[in-house]
Amino acid sequence: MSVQVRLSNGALSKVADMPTTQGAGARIVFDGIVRPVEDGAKIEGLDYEAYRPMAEQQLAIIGNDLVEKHGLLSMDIEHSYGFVPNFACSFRLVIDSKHRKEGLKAMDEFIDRLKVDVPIWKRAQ
Amino acid sequence: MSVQVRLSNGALSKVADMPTTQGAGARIVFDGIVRPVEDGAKIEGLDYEAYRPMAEQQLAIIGNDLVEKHGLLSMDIEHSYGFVPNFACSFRLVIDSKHRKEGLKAMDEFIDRLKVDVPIWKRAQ
Amino acid sequence: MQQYTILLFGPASALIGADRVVVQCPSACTCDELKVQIVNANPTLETHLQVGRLAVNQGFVAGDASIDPHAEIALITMVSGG
Amino acid sequence: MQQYTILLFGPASALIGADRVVVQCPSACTCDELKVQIVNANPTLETHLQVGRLAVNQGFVAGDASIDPHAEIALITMVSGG
Repeated sequence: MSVQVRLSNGALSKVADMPTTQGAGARIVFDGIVRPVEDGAKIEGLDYEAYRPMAEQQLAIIGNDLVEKHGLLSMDIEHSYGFVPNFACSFRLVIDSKHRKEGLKAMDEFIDRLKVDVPIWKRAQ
Repeated sequence: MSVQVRLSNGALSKVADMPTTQGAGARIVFDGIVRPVEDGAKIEGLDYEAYRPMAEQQLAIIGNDLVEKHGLLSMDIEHSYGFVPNFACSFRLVIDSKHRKEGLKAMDEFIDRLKVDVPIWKRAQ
Repeated sequence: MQQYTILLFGPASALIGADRVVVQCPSACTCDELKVQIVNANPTLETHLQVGRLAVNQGFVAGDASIDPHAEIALITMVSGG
Repeated sequence: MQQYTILLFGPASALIGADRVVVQCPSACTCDELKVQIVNANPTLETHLQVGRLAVNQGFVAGDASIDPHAEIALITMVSGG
């Protein structure tokens, strides 16, 4: 059971070839992608402002909660700060679990909580 | 809206860097991983037997159903046949959608239907 | 008499030691009737036929669908992909 | 008098044109009391404080928690990550 958290400057690079966690029957990767339209207006990308130390802590709290609640094997969490252009990835969550059901449920719950409790704000550019 | 289906001999290679579909705000990738224990016994891997033309058709039917039902942007479906060693990937599903909710729901439903309607059988080796 | 060839896969194929069985029907028959004939000719397949379905030309068919002897017919027992 | 410094981010920071506000309280106060003082000193932040929460030393705190003026205090308005 491990939870990794990283905040990274700018767009997230392609997912690394992390070996799956021992015992995993499922790996689920979620990529949040910047869309070129925000509130009906064309944009160049999104500028993310993070209260960094707290954002890292909150991401870790949510991750640890869900790993325990769902019996996950591992969670790797990465979020951008700064400018992320259209079509690039600003948030990635990698969950390894024994079976898919708990992994999918945890992924949904993680993103719900991210959008309430993690001090990161986006602004269209 | 596009659905791609492939059956591949042996373990699936790492996910290709497919560009995300225009309009996607979420990409979700599911990897099914071979676990080294089956029914309590240690194994070397799984041998998948597929009724190939029908398996491809069924995967496409399920994919098209779910793309329409959930308004997904695209689905890419790959399943192994033949031998897949422990820790390797035997099934991969890539879903691009506008938002995460419909993508996660479709992923769960896809795998439920895969395990009922797609003529592929595994045997421990 | 009509002759039907039914493709087998996975556990059913392993049980019979062959990748197909051939059965005779008095006349063109439905999916459900053909399943009965398969069990009559191969009693060891009974449990597989209870949970299994027949596919015709690579698609599942309803129990009361009549089956062309020249179609590609397959017994799809409980699958285990993923 | 106690002096509190509250970090601002995102829309709240843009609205005020600063990354922090400083407010005075008659004595050491609770989270809810501090929010009132922030609005009194910065009425334009009122809507942000209605939905926002205060974080102390990088964690959310209950409304009735008393707040150390030397802690790192931040106003976390509605977030929009992901």
